[in-house]
Amino acid sequence: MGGLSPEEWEVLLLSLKVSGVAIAAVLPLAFGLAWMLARWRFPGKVLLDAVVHLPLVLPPVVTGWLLLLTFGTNAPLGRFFADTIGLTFLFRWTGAALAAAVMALPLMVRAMRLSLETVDRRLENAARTLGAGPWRTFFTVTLPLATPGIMAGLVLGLARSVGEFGATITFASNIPGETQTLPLAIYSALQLPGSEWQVARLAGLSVLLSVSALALSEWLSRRNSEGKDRHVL
Amino acid sequence: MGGLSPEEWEVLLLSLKVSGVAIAAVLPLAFGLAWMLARWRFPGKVLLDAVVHLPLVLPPVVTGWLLLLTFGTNAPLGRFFADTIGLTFLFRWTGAALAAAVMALPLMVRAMRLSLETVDRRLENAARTLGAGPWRTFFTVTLPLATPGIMAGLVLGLARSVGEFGATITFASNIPGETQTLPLAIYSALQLPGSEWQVARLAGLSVLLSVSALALSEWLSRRNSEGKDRHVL
Amino acid sequence: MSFDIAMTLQRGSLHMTYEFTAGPGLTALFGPSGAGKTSLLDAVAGLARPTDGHIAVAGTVLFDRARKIDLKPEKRRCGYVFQDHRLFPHRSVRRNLLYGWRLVRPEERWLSIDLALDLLGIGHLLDRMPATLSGGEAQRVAIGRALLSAPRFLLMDEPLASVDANRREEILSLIERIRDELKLPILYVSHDRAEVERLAQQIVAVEPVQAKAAPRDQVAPINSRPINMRRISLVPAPMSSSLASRK
Amino acid sequence: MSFDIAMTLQRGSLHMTYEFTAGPGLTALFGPSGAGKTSLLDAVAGLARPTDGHIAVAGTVLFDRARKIDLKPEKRRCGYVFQDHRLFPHRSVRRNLLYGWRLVRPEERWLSIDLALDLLGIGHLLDRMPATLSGGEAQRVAIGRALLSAPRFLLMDEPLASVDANRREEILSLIERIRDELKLPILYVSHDRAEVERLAQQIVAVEPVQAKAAPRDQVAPINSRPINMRRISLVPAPMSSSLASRK
Amino acid sequence: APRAQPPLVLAAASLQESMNAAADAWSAKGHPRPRISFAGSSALARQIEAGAPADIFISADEPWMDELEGKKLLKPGTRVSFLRNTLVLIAPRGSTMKMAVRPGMPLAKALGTGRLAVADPNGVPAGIYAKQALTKLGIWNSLQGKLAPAENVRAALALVSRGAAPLGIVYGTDAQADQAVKVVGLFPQTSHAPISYPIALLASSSNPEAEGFRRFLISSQGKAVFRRFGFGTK
Ligand SMILES: Nc1ncnc2c1ncn2[C@@H]1O[C@H](COP(=O)(O)OP(=O)(O)OP(=O)(O)O)[C@@H](O)[C@H]1O
Ligand SMILES: Nc1ncnc2c1ncn2[C@@H]1O[C@H](COP(=O)(O)OP(=O)(O)OP(=O)(O)O)[C@@H](O)[C@H]1O
Ligand SMILES: [Mg+2]
Ligand SMILES: [Mg+2]
Repeated sequence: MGGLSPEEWEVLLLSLKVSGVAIAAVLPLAFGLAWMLARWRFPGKVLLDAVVHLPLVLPPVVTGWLLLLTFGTNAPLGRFFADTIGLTFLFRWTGAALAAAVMALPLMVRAMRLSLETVDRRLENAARTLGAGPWRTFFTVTLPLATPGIMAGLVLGLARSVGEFGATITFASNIPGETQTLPLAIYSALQLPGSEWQVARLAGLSVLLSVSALALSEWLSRRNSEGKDRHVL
Repeated sequence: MGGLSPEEWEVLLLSLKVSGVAIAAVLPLAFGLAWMLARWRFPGKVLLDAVVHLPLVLPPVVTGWLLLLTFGTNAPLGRFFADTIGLTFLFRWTGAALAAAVMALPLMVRAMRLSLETVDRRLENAARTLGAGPWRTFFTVTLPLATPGIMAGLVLGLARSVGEFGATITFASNIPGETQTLPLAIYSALQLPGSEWQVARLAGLSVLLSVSALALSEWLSRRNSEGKDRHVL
Repeated sequence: MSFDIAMTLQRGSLHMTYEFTAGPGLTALFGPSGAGKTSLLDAVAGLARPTDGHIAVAGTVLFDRARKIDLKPEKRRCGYVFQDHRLFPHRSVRRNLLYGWRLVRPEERWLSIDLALDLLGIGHLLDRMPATLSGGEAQRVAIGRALLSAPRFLLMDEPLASVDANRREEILSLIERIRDELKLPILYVSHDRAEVERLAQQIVAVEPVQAKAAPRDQVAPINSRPINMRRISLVPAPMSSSLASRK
Repeated sequence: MSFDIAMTLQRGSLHMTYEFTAGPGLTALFGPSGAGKTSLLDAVAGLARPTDGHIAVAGTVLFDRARKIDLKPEKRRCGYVFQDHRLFPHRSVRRNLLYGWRLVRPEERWLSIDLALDLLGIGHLLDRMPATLSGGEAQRVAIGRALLSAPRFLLMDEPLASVDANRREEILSLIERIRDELKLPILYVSHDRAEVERLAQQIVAVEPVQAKAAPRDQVAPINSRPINMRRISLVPAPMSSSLASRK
Repeated sequence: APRAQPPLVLAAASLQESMNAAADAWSAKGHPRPRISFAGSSALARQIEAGAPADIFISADEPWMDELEGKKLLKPGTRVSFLRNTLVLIAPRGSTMKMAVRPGMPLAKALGTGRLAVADPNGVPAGIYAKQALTKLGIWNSLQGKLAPAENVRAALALVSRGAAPLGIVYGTDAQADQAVKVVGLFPQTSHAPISYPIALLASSSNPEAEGFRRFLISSQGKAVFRRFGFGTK
């Protein structure tokens, strides 16, 4: 297979950056939504649930279009972000990250919600009687017990964002070095006859990326959280 | 909005058929894989896990292309299915269903696995001591306890299959009445300038379809399974 | 012999050896916490596999390493009342109780549902889900579920731990009737000496393996009060038995 | 007054009314299964919200509907030994024990870790995960976890249910020392009359609400053996107390 | 007699309106209306390679047709390049942009901070032509970092018509189809390889209607339909 060409390196690193930033940025939102859907009761819950699922249901190109209409240069949210924190999305890697994040969101929310729903509330109650406030209870009991779901959500979200194509090319365009992630590079290559070898190389990179993420997540979830209090007892 | 045109009806019903068949067909496979990943220990487990995730990681176009290479008329598996049970995929709605199934698989497996991992083995043991064999235990204890994950897997898989575009158009093509599902119809409409209204209608249909599925799943998971033994006690 | 057990079990890094035979009637397992009582019951029920040895109950070999016998739990026909209840959380009390009951042939059943509900005082709980039961209620449902599966022998792990005095009396006499009228072999774990004194034909003292010790055969079997050794049959008493009479 | 409780609780369709005051020392709750003992402890701990009434412990009002007082569980400083243990399954025994211990100021602690481990006999279990503990081991760890959080009063729901006789003796005398030396108010649920006789300054009989009855105020409070009513303080005994001496 | 089965036509997505009109015209003559699958030329070509049971392929460029011909997947003698197109520079309708298409034109400057919408120049035919033209005009290098490559030419068109890009390069037929854009300039035919659409019958085709439809498309009657949509014909 040989080493990677500079262009391939560029694409790989960009993909890493885009997916990494996308997942990191959307994680709190996804968890918040999962929490609301798992723990709260409010009118319109099914509606929120449906909205969260939208990016999964709509063809990615439509999602890309909707992003263009919401986060474009002249669009309300696009203008808002540009004016307040100077963040623009159109044709920038941030846009690719935004698209990846939106597409990963429903997967992350579902997995996390599933785990949160199985956390035993009685254990949270026990923590409260031991003097832990709601936040401490959350971080020491709820969160660790929901770890499998959070991990699954991360893995699903990361995999989805690494593979994201339709919304990205529609919203962020296919700009080498800026928004050309692995799937977009693969798409370009696929357009030309006789490009099978190049496609295979790039696809191999995608797979490698995800297998690493997968292995990492398995390792993380196996690593036990012990040894922290050993100096006391 | 008015009633649906005959073409829209055709697209909607085809989408329903394709997604329905895809999910129904892939469900046992997904569950089997989830079971293996949740319950068994074997060498190469991470590998299997990675393979299951592939359709998520690879851009859909590549998945579609790989499907062409595996299930095409001249490809080994394609030939096998054609010869043994007369099932062909290329350019047929079965191909669209296959693409949708493949894309939905990783989501279904993950959600189901997550639930299976939290099923309390001690309850299964209790069922065994009460005289239930492994299969009965599975259907009366394991499966009901894993229902939330199975439901989540179904919803995710269905939503994904309703929205599936890239692999379908690459593998099954965009044939009205045969493989033109909602996303492909949306794609075709998007190619026409000034078709916003049509795109919006079709996208609305997608959303409607999924919200119905979502509401149905919520309803199903709430419906309690009581009343079955009431005549005895 | 009701119970003929000689085996080694592994739990974590612990190796526990058991060796005792017990005559008919109720055999109480008595011993400190962590000695391995629950582990023993698990092995007899088929939920834990011994690394060596054999287990026979009333002449039926359930496990024998040398002869490669290892009956599946569902074939052993034990009625196991777990220390931690283990009610099926997704089934109502009714459907918990009927779980094992439905799996035996009607002619093998030896306890009528009415009688069980009555003696255990759980008739008013039938439509409740286990999560809403109090501790003692859950325990009584667990006892009922095990008995209604028409077992051929009983494994009871502190079945009366959180049952109140009045109800305890009723359940104790139910157990006595099962022991005497049906002549089912019973392994009974309890920390309550009075209870043990009252019920047990023999007491087996289970002594703990020294914590942190290297694997060592240590459980000294003590069969106190060995009583009449006549063979008893596992065949249940006919349904005309008073226990089933209220069916 | 150690406990001053008058309230109504709802569980499912059941409305349970409680009303009693108890002087210093240990107050035993005695009553049949399902009478509402655990529900009462939950309300005192702040885990169940009464629909009406008030709860005061040692002069501190924890709940008062009329005055809109409802202290959060973590502010109530109770040491609750649950009927179902509720150990944190993702934390080792060590980290279960230290959970509450870390959350109190050192000068408020009144039980040294060494002594707890010793009296409860759980020193060898520190590195184990709760899932691998036997029933009695888990129960003792749960007791240790509650005591080490330096509570100002104790809620104990059948804490000795599956503890063996020897260990029971040690734990009983530990509870007596907490009661007498630290003068902590204690609500203690048990079905064991001997235990109650030995420990309790007063016994409250909790009577069950008639099942299926319409909501009705029914729990007849019986404060038997009311003893000296002098006010006691919740301020813990100084660390020089013998319980902490081995720190 | 049983009604004849309609042929299955695989056509480049950019032919959607015109091919549908042509199919309508054909069916108006009493033939069953052909079924048409619109997708990117590359996707369709790969489907043909995998043995897809279709009858006619119309590609948006020659290389994919060459590829299929090389693999003997076309019926010999049926390949005809029958349509032509032009390449134009477009801007949103309301734009005041004026620019003559000539060598060294200040396109980069005109874009300002905006980007030039094109189809992906690394693979999509319209993008490849655009790259050839811009290179020929000597301004390709100056546009590095100023392109917005889209999935296909219609997506590039949409970027301009929605105002996401101030300028774009699309086919003349695309510009004509979209009321929301206007043509700023026309790229000379000499600045890029000829834009032609080849049609061919597939080797595996057994539908008797197929050849008739192909002949109709390349007949003067068929070409007239395409001219209505702005295509050149040969
Ligand atoms: N969600 C619920 N729906 C209906 N009844 C409930 C619900 N939760 C609790 N109960 C009932 O409330 C009553 C009080 O329960 P509680 O756990 O307080 O009893 P207890 O006195 O602790 O009994 P035990 O000694 O068995 O532990 C019980 O009869 C119980 O069945
Ligand atoms: N996975 C494990 N790793 C290490 N030790 C274990 C494991 N599982 C069980 N043990 C130990 O095996 C011993 C026997 O446990 P068992 O549950 O049989 O005790 P028991 O006699 O039933 O005690 P109790 O009366 O407290 O219920 C205990 O000391 C327990 O800690
Ligand atoms: Mg035990
Ligand atoms: Mg209770």
